[in-house]
Amino acid sequence: MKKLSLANLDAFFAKIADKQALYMPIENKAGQLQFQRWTEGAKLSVGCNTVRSAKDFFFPQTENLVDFKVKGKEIEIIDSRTEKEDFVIFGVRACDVRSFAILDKVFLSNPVDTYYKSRREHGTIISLACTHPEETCFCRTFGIDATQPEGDVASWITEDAVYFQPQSDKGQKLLEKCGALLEEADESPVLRQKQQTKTYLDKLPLATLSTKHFENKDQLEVFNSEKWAELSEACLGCGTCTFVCPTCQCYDIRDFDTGKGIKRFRCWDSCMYSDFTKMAGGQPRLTQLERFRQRFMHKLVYFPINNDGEFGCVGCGRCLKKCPISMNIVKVMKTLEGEEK
Amino acid sequence: MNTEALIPKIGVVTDIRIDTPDVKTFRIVGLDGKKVFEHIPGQCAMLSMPGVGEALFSITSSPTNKDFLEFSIKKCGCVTDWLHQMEVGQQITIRGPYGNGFPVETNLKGKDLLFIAGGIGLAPLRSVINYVRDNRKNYGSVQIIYGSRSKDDLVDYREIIDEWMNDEGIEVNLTIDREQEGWDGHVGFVPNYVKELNPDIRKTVLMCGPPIMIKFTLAGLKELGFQDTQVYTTMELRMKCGIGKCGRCNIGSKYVCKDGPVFRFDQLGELPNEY
Amino acid sequence: MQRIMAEKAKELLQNGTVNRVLGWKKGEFVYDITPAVFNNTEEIDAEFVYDDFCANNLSKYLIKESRKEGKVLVFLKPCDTYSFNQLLKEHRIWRDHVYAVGIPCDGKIDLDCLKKQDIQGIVGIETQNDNFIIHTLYGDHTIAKEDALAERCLNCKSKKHVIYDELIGRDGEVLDSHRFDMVEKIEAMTPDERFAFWRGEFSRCIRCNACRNVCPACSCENCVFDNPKSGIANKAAADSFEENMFHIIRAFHVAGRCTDCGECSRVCPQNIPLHLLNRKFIKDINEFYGTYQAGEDTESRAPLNIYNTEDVEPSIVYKKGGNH
Amino acid sequence: MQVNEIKEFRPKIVAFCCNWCSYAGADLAGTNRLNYPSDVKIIRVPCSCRVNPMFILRAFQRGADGVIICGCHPGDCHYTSGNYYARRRMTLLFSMLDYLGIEKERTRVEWVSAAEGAKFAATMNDFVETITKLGENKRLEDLRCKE
Repeated sequence: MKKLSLANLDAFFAKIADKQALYMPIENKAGQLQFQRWTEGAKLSVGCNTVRSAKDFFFPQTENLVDFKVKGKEIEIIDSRTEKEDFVIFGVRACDVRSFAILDKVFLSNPVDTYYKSRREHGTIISLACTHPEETCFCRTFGIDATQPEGDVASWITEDAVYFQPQSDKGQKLLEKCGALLEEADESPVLRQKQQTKTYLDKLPLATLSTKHFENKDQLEVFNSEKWAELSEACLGCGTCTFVCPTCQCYDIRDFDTGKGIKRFRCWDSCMYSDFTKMAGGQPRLTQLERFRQRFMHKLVYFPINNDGEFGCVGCGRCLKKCPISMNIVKVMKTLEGEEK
Repeated sequence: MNTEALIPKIGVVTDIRIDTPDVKTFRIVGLDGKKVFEHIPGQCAMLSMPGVGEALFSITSSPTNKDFLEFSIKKCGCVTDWLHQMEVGQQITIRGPYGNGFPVETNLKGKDLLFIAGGIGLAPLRSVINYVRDNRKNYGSVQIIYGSRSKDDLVDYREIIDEWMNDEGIEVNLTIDREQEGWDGHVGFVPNYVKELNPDIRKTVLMCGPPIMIKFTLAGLKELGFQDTQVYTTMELRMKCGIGKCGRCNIGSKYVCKDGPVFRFDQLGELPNEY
Repeated sequence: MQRIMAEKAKELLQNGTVNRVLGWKKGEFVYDITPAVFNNTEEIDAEFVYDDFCANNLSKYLIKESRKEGKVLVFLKPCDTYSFNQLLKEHRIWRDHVYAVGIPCDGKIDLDCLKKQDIQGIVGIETQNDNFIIHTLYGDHTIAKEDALAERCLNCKSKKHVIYDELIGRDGEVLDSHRFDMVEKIEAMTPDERFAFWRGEFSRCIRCNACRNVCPACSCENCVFDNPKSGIANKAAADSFEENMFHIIRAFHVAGRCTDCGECSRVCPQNIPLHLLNRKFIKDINEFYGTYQAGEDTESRAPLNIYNTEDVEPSIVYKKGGNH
Repeated sequence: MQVNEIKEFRPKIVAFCCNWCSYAGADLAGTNRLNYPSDVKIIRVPCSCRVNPMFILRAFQRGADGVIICGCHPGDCHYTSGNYYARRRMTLLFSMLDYLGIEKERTRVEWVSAAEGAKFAATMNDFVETITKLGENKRLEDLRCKE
């Protein structure tokens, strides 16, 4: 384990930012945390957690796929991608790091999404252990340890120092570059912090939330539950939950005519939107009930069926905080579970 | 599989055949004049005109055709409207093939086959029918029951009359919804016609058509004694990526673009009825 | 108040005046209240809630609810009654199917106000005179009520219920609010400052459509931004222009109809002060065409649906005071 | 790309002209051989109130540096009242654009009758001059259309 004195934190950031883009949670003018590019003088915020998840780094909200030039009957295809620069994300919490593993299962499964893959390869993740979880946190439900995050390098911020634990070759190399600022350290302060955080995690209101009800579940049984109508009745059909969610990955592909050519881009889409499955010939999900059900069925049932039982949620609590009507995955889980009793 | 799944190739339209008032069949080759890719009967491809949109279509030509791909497309939305107004020589973009296709080399081999199609539903089946015709010894008897609104709406009518009907060991039963001058064949809806014909229940069924036809035909087949495990169909839902990532074409845990579009009815029975 | 309201709801359900009750349902924590329809007295006893967190404007749900069979009881705060009236004026609600009960409101808590004061891990809230005692995982905080209230409540325009079938408590008055102060402050900036200000705000937009979908004035069956034939349909802002355009067009589409209920700013996950756009239109309409409050009545015509031959010319924009 | 010469800035102006008055006014300007810059691209609309705020924004998106709407004089509308509604809408829209920090000089409404060919030419000359001074539209541009 390596130690960096807090006094040297800015020097450490400067060292990294010298060669590659460095992003971290920084408070924006609305008083919210947002991953922003670090520049001299920017201040890391250690609050919990950013409004938008860290998925943007690998799966941005909009991204250009390919350009076309149309001339008469002829079409020219232009792959407009340019080499991406390497970047480092500091301060990713345990839940968000796990979300990358979930996104990997979608985008890196055959056929590989090369846009995503290239970003994954260029990015190095320095995760940060939580010390003051929010009431909305329930990462433990999905087997995530907020005090021991995954990622290329795990870090812990104590009162006077930052501790680093490399967890991959990429992470090892990154720390080596900053070797001069780091010193070997004993891990007891980290252990003490972990102990302290664990006592908070135990006290969280959602500490006992369990996925048991959904394990190896028959999809028709959950799908046909009568509770969906009640759960979805107030849903506004906005995309807030899907857009702040670190694991929601549905996208749309659209064309934009610039007047000089066509840009085909992809952008985040939401299964909560009424036009998500709308076709010229009809619409299989006619009301908000079906759309609402789709989102939670996907996270709690379909995704586990296709991915060895891994759930499509990491318990970051963003949808709990941001839903305009405060309907969320926790309420869905509890209601569906309550039905069985 | 193409490593750049979302970047299409260019296809050139070399022939446009008017099948019915609202269906045209487009023949597409690559820029080099060769077939753009090989496929399995029942698979689909994404066709697009940049700036207009992209949509998934079944490949109607058989893989045994080594020269080109064909798509029979019914005019019903903005992409298909555009495709219908284009002329020979037009370039479009194409990517694929997507989906699982019919199990022509496994489950269907050696079986007696019954094809049931309604309207444009013949498009995905035509690929299988011609594949079977070209590999005739691998399959048992072939019966085709095909219905449409009117005589003019029968897709590939010429091919049916001139080729399929002349093949030995292929029984073709055509029907149209309403009486029409110049039509001396059967009149009536497909589900009823299937019951009338009372096919051998040992046959394996490949069915495609409008949802309402599928619903009643399936019920009819069951009455006759067919099992869910004997009946295959091919599905369609809205798609954007074609590779199981954009997240919209799922029926329960299965993606139509990746795990489908061909499903057996016993598989569909385990999935939510959301299609 | 919660008890009185629950009793009222149960009474009206039992005597058959209404078939359903549209209210608020308690959640997992103290603050995560969900709008809900209650079908019987048991459901009301179990889950009905009315407290400082019941911020949702229920009038928009009436578009859907009033089209169902039977009568629905709805609880409306003063500001919600304006939206209700406006929707009635636009024939979006079937009045016969609604029984509106006006309820008093002392302002609602904005959770972000608490979070901004570094209060996290909230597990409980108590009211004590003019203060809230907030229990958190990491200790208790005492905070003055006005420091916890939402901006729209601090600048409340009216405590008066403009429409109701029945009122619980006493009706209030239209207030002399300072709601245009911030608009004036922005007007007084230089164009460069204004541009920088709004770019800073809009650039955070994630196009989640929460503002649109919660807005009682945005009640189109098919929004122009969802209609592929409109030419401006988009799901995500691919360029800063599209961020600007969405908000300009949305504000314009509700201009003259927006009652300033403030739901848009409440639900914005990125805390973009969207009400400042709507208030600009309201302020301009007041200045150019005479004071108008949308939703105040059901008879008057919306300012963009009428004209006066003596109206000001668009060139007033260049002549107007403020910074250039 | 190498740029050898610095090109003089020529603004792109979109003028929405009502079919009955201003378009005829533009015609008259033409037949009277009155000059106005070719930077002005006229889009004929049935009435000034056909101009949706979206049209104006889209014009800027697609590279316009200034947008001007010309209609019949108030009271002279072919459809009796279209321009009165347009007047309210545009006043509010322009005020909003100004509020967002977009240069207010980039948008304008002028009433030009079918007989006012000279006014049309003068208005366009003046507007083009104003926009030329103002320079390129940066605040309401769509970078994708500029490549």
